[in-house]
Amino acid sequence: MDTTLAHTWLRAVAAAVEQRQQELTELDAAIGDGDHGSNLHRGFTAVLPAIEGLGSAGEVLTKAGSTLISKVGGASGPLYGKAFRAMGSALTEGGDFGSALAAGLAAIEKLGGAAPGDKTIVDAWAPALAAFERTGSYADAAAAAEQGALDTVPLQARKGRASYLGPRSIGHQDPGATSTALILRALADSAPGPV
Amino acid sequence: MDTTLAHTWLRAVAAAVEQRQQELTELDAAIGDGDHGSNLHRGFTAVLPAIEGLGSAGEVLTKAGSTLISKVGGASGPLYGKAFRAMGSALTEGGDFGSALAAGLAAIEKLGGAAPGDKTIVDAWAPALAAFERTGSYADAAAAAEQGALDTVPLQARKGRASYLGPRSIGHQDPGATSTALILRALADSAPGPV
Amino acid sequence: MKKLINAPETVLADALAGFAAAHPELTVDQENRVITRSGRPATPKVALISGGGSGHEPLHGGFVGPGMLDAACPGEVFTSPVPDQLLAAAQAVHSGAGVVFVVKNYTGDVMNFELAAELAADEGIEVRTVLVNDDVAVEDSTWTAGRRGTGATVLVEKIAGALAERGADLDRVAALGDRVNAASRSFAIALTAATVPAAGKPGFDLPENEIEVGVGIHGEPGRRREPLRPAAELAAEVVDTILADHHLSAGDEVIALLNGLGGTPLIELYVLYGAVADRLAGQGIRIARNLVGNYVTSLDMAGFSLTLTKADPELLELWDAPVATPALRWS
Amino acid sequence: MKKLINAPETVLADALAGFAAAHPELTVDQENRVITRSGRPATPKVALISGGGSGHEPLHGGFVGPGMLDAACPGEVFTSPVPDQLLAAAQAVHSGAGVVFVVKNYTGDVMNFELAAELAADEGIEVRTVLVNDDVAVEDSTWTAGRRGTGATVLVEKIAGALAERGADLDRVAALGDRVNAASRSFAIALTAATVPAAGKPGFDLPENEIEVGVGIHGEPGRRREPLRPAAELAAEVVDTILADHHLSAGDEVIALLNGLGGTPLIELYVLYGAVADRLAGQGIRIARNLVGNYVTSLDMAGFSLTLTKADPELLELWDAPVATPALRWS
Ligand SMILES: Nc1ncnc2c1ncn2[C@@H]1O[C@H](COP(=O)(O)OP(=O)(O)O)[C@@H](O)[C@H]1O
Ligand SMILES: Nc1ncnc2c1ncn2[C@@H]1O[C@H](COP(=O)(O)OP(=O)(O)O)[C@@H](O)[C@H]1O
Ligand SMILES: [Mg+2]
Ligand SMILES: [Mg+2]
Ligand SMILES: [Mg+2]
Ligand SMILES: [Mg+2]
Repeated sequence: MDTTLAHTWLRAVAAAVEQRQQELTELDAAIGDGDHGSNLHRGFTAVLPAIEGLGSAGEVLTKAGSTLISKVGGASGPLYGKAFRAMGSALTEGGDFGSALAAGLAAIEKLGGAAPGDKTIVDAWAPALAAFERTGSYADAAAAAEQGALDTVPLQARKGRASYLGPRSIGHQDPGATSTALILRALADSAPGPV
Repeated sequence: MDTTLAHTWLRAVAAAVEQRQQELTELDAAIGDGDHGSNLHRGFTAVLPAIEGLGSAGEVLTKAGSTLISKVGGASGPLYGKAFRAMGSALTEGGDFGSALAAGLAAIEKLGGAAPGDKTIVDAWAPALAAFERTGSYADAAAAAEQGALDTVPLQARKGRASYLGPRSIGHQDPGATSTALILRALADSAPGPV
Repeated sequence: MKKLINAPETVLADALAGFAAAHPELTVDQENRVITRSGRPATPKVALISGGGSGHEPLHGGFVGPGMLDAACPGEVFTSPVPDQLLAAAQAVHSGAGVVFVVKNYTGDVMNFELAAELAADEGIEVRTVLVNDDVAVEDSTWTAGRRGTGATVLVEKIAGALAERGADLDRVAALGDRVNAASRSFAIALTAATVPAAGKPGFDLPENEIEVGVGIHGEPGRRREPLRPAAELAAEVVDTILADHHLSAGDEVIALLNGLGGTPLIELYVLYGAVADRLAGQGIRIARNLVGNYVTSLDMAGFSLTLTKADPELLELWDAPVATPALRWS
Repeated sequence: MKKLINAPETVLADALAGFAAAHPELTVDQENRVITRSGRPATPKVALISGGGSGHEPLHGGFVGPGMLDAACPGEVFTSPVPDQLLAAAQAVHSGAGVVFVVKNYTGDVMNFELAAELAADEGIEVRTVLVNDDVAVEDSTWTAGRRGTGATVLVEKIAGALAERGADLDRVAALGDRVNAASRSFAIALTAATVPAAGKPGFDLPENEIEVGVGIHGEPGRRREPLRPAAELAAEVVDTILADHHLSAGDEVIALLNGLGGTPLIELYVLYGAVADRLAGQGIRIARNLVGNYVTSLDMAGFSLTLTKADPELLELWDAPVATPALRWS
């Protein structure tokens, strides 16, 4: 991932969040507290000026992560914040985007303690990572994340606010998994062509 | 008015209030505070046991008035309470029903200070008194009270809670005038025939 | 109608039982529906009694206690108490120095307190009445029922209560109550109507996005309806409406009560309060003391009222005096 | 959506400005969104800091002051505060004796406070965390996020705050906070859903005549829906649900907090409280202290929560200790 793509990606995420804010909020209202859309909107709106002029993809993602931690709050703020910081560090340390995605997942799992099947961000991020590791394609990662988000519908939540609902969380798509799919779709849309 | 009629009348009032409680409350909700029906229901429900066994029409009406004062509250409690007490005294002092009705109106006017046209109880009671004085018929009194209540619709309230509405009180029928008509209709229905 | 009640007919009795359980430091006469302080004063003191329809809690029962009321008489929901009740309260708390009735200006309240005052006089209890009529939404003319009593009641009860606590005589306590009332103006805006349990539905229908301006605390509809606007604009309008009627000038100090009507979240009251403070500051008027919260409610009505009382050193000193009631408490 | 706000994005900033205007005795850092007591303690004292999403007022800002919190950090509506904010609060109020974070158990709160604790440690500030998780509506298992923190927060903040005020050290204050939490259980029922300003509509749709049993304070739907029943039955069910999870026996004493969720009239809370007291008395359990009112709200949600904390002489003595905050005040 080069610097330009990092910048383009985050601008695309911000635009997509702006556009789909209401949808994310509605998913969260159904099994959470109805703020996931506005949380991410506040966060990514703050990210854009914060990363302006930064000269490497690693720096861009790290700064984006710190900004999310400072601005979002809630569960998604620290989780996405730590994940972007971990991705940034991985790139800065010379890793490729696959290792960055893996570092992001590790950060999410370490902080949140969720496993696949718990109906969280992990359920979109883990299949995206697996797909990317297989094919090296952003588009495949995005498609896998989208499928992962859809696959959260029948799950009963075991982490996060939706877990309070017990069996009543079944039948709803997880907002966090949905926003992960949105983030990776923004990446696929930003990439000039196959990696 | 004999003792039996006094008892029959108050039972008929209680039954009519029971039946039309919702209507009175709705009239009051429109230009007041939505409690006129429940106020009178509470009051006349308490009147029935209180007057049980009383042996003269004067005593019956006086006791009914005291009970209304003790149980109703709001504007209508003291007004109807004083009016029934005044009617009772007039009968006890040997007056006929016309003088009783007149004493009731005087009590209402003294306590509440309302004049005809202020959109209050007075606007049903005064025409009822006039009609009764003319014809001596309960039915005529009831009809005049009903017409008086209808005639409050175009009036702007100058007394009671409806006065706060200013011009917005126009177009609604006054709850108190309506309950006065109900009370006099109950009397006409209770009387065995022309007085 | 969704309410946490047992039945519309038992709301008052049930609430009084709960109030008695929650406030063992007070005495609740459930039969007569009278809430009093426990124990008579050691030396005779002017007794303050207030009352009014229920549904405005914490008014008035929440203001019974040292430094404020001696007794409160809750009527049925939105219905003034009855004379018997008020007489029972007077008999329970008078200690020879006379009684002040604090009466909100509504036809029903005025008449019932008037009858009670006659009954009390028959029993040899001297009564003065302080009539609260602070609501500038209502035209003040001799041809109408006059202005309603709303938020200023809290200030009258607190300040006159503090003076009574210090042993002032009946005339002085009543005169001070009148003075606080005269120094006070209020105005309210509602977003929704209250639902009286016995009525079972809201007192008026307000379309989504419309507000009732100049509403009464019993759900009496207001001066007019208009579209909802940002809080800061509503706050500014309420301040301006009050100032247009009030003789306040730059340099004056006020006590401000920003009151929730029952269904409004506290966070919204704070949003409003910021705008109220700004608007007053723009006129050079300083808020010397304030209360922000639910003090004179209207069941579940969403909305707010603002009361501004012109302050002076005497009123502020009495406002600051200790008070220990369920709803107001400081020392 | 009808709300007394200026815009969904400015609710928190506007409310904080109003809070600052209403409570000049406190210090409000509007940039960092931190409410603190004014002035540092003369001798080092353990600092209590809490925070959480806004929309639960008076929680937490209303509990800042002598005898309770040293600082509160309001997040966006229903969103936990961010670590920077919490760090700024710790830096503002720590005086060398360490800091206790009072954290309601929600994933977001836990993570943000955890990150803040790391940042504070980097600055040499010692932090202990008291996790509040009292809501028995949620299954308590290691496989889930665990029980939510709700009403017990008020008791933890009051009682641990009183101990900190007396100069107890960090370990003792944190241990007492844990003990109060362990002694507390809560359960809530909602009649309507809250409307988050940014969402613009209620969090869930509840048909007329249905209630949400075991609801969360962020509008998280509850255990189940069922038809509305009389208040006394609901109160009894809530008491029984808590007792089924709580080790209370006849002769025990409790502190009871009957809390309104924001849209419920106080008169209804009193109706409920009477029934709660009856049900507990039937089990031989005595309510030694109580609070009835809006303390941990959920915006405009109609409904209530009950918190029962098993009392003992130490907890009662600290509960009774003086407190002087906007929302709790006695001496
Ligand atoms: N422990 C966790 N691990 C991973 N993701 C989580 C965890 N807890 C919650 N999430 C994700 O966070 C999302 C909710 O984010 P958001 O609504 O912004 O925060 P909050 O729940 O604090 O309101 C959930 O949909 C879920 O995907
Ligand atoms: N001053 C008055 N004189 C005569 N009747 C009055 C007066 N004030 C109010 N009323 C009557 O009382 C009625 C309202 O009674 P009610 O609803 O029971 O009392 P409240 O207004 O206290 O709620 C009004 O419709 C009106 O007819
Ligand atoms: Mg959320
Ligand atoms: Mg009425
Ligand atoms: Mg009434
Ligand atoms: Mg949230």
